[in-house]
Amino acid sequence: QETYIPLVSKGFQHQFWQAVKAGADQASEEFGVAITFEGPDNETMVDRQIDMLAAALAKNPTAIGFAALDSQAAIPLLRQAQEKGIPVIAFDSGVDSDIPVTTASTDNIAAASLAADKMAEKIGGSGKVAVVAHDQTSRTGVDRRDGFLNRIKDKYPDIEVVTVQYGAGDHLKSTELTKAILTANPDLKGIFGTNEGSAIGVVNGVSEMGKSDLVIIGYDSGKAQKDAIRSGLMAGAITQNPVGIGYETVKAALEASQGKEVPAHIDTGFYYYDSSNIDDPKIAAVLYD
Amino acid sequence: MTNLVLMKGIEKRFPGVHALKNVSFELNSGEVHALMGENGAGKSTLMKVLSGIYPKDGGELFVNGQEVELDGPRASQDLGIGIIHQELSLMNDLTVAQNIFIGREPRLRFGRLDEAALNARAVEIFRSMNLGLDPKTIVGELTIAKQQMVEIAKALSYESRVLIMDEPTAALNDAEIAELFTIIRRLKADGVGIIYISHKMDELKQIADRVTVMRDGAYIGTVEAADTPVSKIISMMVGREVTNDPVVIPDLSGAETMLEVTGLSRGREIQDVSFSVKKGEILGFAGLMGAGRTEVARAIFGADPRDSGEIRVHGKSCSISKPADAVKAGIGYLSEDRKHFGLATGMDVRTNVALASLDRFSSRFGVLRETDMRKTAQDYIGKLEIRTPSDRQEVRLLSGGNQQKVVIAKWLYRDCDILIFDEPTRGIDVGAKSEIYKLLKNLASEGRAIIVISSELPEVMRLSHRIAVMCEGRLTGILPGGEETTQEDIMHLATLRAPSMQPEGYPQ
Amino acid sequence: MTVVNSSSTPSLFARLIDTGAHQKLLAFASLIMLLIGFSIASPNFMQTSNMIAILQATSVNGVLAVAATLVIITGGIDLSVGTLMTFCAVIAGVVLTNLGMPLPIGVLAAIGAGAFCGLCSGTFVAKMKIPPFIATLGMMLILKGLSLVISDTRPIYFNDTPGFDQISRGSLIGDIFPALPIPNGVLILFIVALAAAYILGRTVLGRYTFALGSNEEAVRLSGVNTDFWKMSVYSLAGAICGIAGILIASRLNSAQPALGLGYELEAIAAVVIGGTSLSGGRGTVLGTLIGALIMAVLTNGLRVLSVAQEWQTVVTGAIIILAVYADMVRKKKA
Amino acid sequence: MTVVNSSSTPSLFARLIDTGAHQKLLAFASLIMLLIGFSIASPNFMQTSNMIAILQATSVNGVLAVAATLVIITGGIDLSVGTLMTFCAVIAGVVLTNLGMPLPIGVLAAIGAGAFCGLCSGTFVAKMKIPPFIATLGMMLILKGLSLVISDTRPIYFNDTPGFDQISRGSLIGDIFPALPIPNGVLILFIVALAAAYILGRTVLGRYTFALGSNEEAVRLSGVNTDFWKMSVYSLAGAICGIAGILIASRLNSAQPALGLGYELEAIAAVVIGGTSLSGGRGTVLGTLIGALIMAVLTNGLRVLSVAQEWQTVVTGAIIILAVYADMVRKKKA
Ligand SMILES: Nc1ncnc2c1ncn2[C@@H]1O[C@H](COP(=O)(O)OP(=O)(O)OP(=O)(O)O)[C@@H](O)[C@H]1O
Ligand SMILES: Nc1ncnc2c1ncn2[C@@H]1O[C@H](COP(=O)(O)OP(=O)(O)OP(=O)(O)O)[C@@H](O)[C@H]1O
Ligand SMILES: [Mg+2]
Ligand SMILES: [Mg+2]
Repeated sequence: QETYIPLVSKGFQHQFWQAVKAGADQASEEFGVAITFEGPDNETMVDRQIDMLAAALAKNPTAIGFAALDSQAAIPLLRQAQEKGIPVIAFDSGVDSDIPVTTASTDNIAAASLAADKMAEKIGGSGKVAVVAHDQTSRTGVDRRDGFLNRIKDKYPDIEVVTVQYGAGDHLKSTELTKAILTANPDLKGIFGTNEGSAIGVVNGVSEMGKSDLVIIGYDSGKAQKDAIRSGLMAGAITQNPVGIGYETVKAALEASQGKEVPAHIDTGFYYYDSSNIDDPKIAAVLYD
Repeated sequence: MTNLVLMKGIEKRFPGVHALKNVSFELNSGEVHALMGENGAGKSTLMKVLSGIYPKDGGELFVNGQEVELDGPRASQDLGIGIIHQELSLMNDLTVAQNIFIGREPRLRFGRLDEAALNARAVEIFRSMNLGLDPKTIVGELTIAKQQMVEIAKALSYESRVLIMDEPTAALNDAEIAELFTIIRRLKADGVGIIYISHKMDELKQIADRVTVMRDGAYIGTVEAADTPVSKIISMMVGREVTNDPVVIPDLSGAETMLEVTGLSRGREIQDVSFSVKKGEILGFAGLMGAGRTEVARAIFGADPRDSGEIRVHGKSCSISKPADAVKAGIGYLSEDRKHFGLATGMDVRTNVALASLDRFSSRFGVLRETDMRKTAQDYIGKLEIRTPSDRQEVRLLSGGNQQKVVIAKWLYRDCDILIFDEPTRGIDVGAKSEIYKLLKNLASEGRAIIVISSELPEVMRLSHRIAVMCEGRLTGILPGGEETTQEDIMHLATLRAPSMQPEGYPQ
Repeated sequence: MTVVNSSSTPSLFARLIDTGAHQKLLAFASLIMLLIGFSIASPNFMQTSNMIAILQATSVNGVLAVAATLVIITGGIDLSVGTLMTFCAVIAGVVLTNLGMPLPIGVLAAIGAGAFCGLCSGTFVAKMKIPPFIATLGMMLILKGLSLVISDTRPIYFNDTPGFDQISRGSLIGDIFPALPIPNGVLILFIVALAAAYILGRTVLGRYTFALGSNEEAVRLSGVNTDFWKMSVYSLAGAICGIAGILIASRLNSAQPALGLGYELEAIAAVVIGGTSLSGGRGTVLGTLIGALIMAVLTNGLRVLSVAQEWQTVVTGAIIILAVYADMVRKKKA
Repeated sequence: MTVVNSSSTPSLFARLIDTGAHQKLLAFASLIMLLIGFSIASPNFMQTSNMIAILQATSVNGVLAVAATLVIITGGIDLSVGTLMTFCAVIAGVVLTNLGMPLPIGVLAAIGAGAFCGLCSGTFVAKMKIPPFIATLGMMLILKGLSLVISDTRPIYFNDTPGFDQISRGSLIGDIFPALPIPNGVLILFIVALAAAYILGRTVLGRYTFALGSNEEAVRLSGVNTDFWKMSVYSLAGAICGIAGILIASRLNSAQPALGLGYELEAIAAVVIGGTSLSGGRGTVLGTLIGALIMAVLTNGLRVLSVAQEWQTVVTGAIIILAVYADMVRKKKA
């Protein structure tokens, strides 16, 4: 029987998830396994993800990769997988359970803290900043927002985060809300966009308002974000290693199904990049278009 | 004895229309009081005030000698006032019985319905009306005539002390009207007061005790029905004399055959119908309710599909599969159901008049010439005496008869060679009726072929050069028009259920 | 009992569901065709566990679609079903987890909250004459926001309420017939559907639901308090959304405050695929159930076939159109 | 010219926009009240730059709402406007970036693709008699999937097409009157709205659009080829969505294939707030513009006031209901 590993992710259309998929595809070719990659339209659709997981289990796969939108919700199905002897690999974020054999993920809180440090550095340690986040309730949205906010609160008492607004990662919505933030806060010094759509929206909004002295810190990559960093519109961005996440997930899944030992946690890492190191081979390898 | 109903100095205004001006009306128990007037005179409006649908702007209203204020239909129902509306107001998706007892369903405990009792009570009412109708039929599937019967049954089911009938017979044939009159007489004997609105003058003598006439929203007078000549009532209504010329049958032996239908069939509704109409001829179609005349007209017009049959216009075979094809071939069809099939009621008079001929009002790029449209509409408003504040008035705000005139104007302007009029005078007042008759005759003498479908035998006889009679989907015969054909001849063919057919003459 | 007899007096079940006896349930054929098609295409599809997964996927959407059916038959539309479901789930979370009340109170609170919100929508529509589309769009947004406010934008977990997750996930049927582990959520869907069909077909409320959609003015002219009945229908629909809230909360063992957007279109699609007319006056609960099943089978089947996700969407759209088209053709023939 | 005279021949502009002369544009008052309210609440609100930001935020949604208006007046509904916009943007991306064609061809391709997809929806509705809700829901899903397929689930950038971003972001007006830097996107919205109002009020197509919504059967029985006209309306609406696709692509300087879901409800909301009836037969483009502006002012104002996101949603929902309610009350009085 063919080796088949479905990956049930948190999303599908966003560039980040497409990059994860690219990594998984790469591994599937390298190891000669069949994979599928699926995710709901947005990160609120917890029950839709559960249905996807159920359909994946119906196919009697060799192993499953799973990026839980909500860990608790999936536990009965994960238990079912365990009973059938199908190893589960968590990716992107962990599952509060001992069922997954390993987790391949980025520490979003630490990554967002780094973004806060960079922001503080660029604006000189004081002033007003804002956050354009992609989601108010999802794990990644909450972690990146709170990672940023908590670091500012703990370490930079002179920096005030005037507002956090949510644009669902929609480029246009994020653009409009950036403009509203700028209208309300003419003296704003910097904005942090928590994913690709948010970051691009911030760049668009700032340039449409004709501002040039604003510090923008982004997240993830993509062509537009890379261009913005090269042209100086964006000061810099955090990138995870989505291709690595995809690759490692498939690899670990395969090894687990073969009974091999896998590490309990695979940290795929994150990096801060700006115009100075964007072409650095180590950075360029984790960026995607 | 106190009046059952007494209305004094009633006023009602709509935007741009002073619909009721100081109108008075009284009704005694056990009497049938006819309310007459031209289209738009304000009859329906007065009755809507009485039944609590419109609040009155002024005047006093007494029921059983008590002054009352009606704050809704329920209040009027509670006072024992029932109404049959001019425009059908039924729930098409519900069954006949469910419609009749809406709001008063027999119930079991916990809000459960007693459907068996509901149907049984409907059957009881139908029996008293001598009507064979399955209470479980969905109302939307009935013909208008049957729907009208359902409305009547519903009004009867209230067992009201006052029963308002706003043109109950507009869609009925003679047999059904006779049945209705029997019911009315019975109610009368029970002491019910009935307000009866109709444009059919011959009904007055048969049923009415007194007649009140309105004109232009004002009260004109009340007379005894028995000793007032109809012509007097008509002149009270119209303010002038109305004449009706007898039918003159032209010699059409040399005229070209304009429309020829052979072997038209569809299921059980239309069975092998063949006939032809000549240039300049008016062919009348008579028959009982459900005889299939409307079906034939719709099939010719392409509104419904047909199983077989050939349609030749000017001798050439036409493949008509949709109404647009028929209009292109020069056939126009004025439907019997203006509200559903004739008018875009939410749009203004101007657009409705032009609806079948918008292409004539537009430039090459599809831009409309609004001024021309206005002129045309105003022209027809004048010609047909359509009562409307302006050509921009929404059609749904016109009185029923005036709506009908708008549909007629639409087809007159379209100027088709062959015109099929299905119940063209339904709900139209005497004055306008004779205008329409004149119009149809003129159209024929201008060289058009006219088909008139009518459930009123006098109308068919007054207009037709030849009379086609249908029964149960078959054409049972074609009679000559004029003096030599009697109502009895037509009724004989209309009830000829045996499958024998002899065109042009009497069956054996 | 002879054959003739059984056809002239249909079983209680058949009568309950077929509220408009004349409406043929043609969507059924599309469902069967889909099932056969997927079974042939994939051996994994027709497993008991997958059939149960499909039923379970139907349960929440099915209950929402039943609620939407009621409102649609009155000639209205309800865009708030999805976020109302979430709101009720959050209310249950607050009552059970934050306030620590016993399970039945939480369930009642959710259903009550649903009925109350439905009553609000109904009031907007009936009393304030706001078009249903706008009234329920407004409610959708209000409830979406309130769910976040009440839950403090965090999921509320039901770990302290033992048995809560069994409401949807447990299987009473499976306890009796171990071969048929149909989850309680599915059972609840069927009970809700039966109750709704009963109400529609057998009670005064149901009668007025159809009558309102058919010709509201005529009903009003018959002296019926149309406002009252309309508000009742919206409240009932709201209460049913409350049940859906309990179902989804139980299935996820948590109240997810951001969930629910987009569910309204899916529910309405199920209603329309099931043959209910958006202009009101006609419709059946059984049709809606079949519509919801068609959607669930389609989604699941394409996944089991491992169709690429972007093509799944395309095929779903095409099949929805085709299924309704097939209905139209069959209806014409019938 | 006497008063009577001037009322019977209103100015060309007034006549162009007010296709149903009797329909008063009452939503306007709500808009003014919102503007005044926000100005008082925040000194930053009434800046030129913010007003322009609001106009620009209206542009895409406004164009979509104009498209939706046409279809809604026929008595239909178009759920595909959002994903069709995206699809057209992707088509423009493929033609301009992947194939390297010149700018005008890309624009025409997008509009042509929109018209074609509209024609498909129109055919489903008119010829196949599929309810518009289902036909356009199916199209919405099909186009959503196709956008991902064609773009290979990646954004397509327009960096190689100089001037493309100026279509929406540049300001011809600003070049002439530097004090009034109104972006071209807003200009395009107004041109589209004027053209649509002209078509609705002055042409055969427009007259049939209203007539179809008023009583389709009566129009058909008047010998009008209703199918043809209905398909034309859907095509026109599709072409307008194509323009919206160009606008959004130009604004983001990229075609984002995953965007567009949810835009349909916002567009339809703008239409209904603007006084167009969802049951067809009546409506104005000016009303729709005002509806779209109300939505944009509301969103912007709440953000400028830094209202917490969850409360923004609640307030938006409440104000939408209130705005329409205020209309109802004023209409009754009038
Ligand atoms: N809701 C309304 N708004 C505006 N005008 C109205 C309204 N209802 C009736 N009218 C007008 O009031 C006048 C009286 O109408 P009504 O329906 O009472 O006439 P009618 O005597 O019943 O005529 P018909 O014999 O044609 O039915 C007409 O000019 C009509 O256009
Ligand atoms: N919409 C419909 N649904 C079902 N049956 C119909 C429908 N319309 C007409 N029929 C049936 O078709 C037959 C022919 O009706 P049609 O309306 O053609 O008769 P008609 O001679 O024009 O009579 P009327 O005076 O009622 O107009 C009747 O048996 C009628 O009940
Ligand atoms: Mg009248
Ligand atoms: Mg007839």
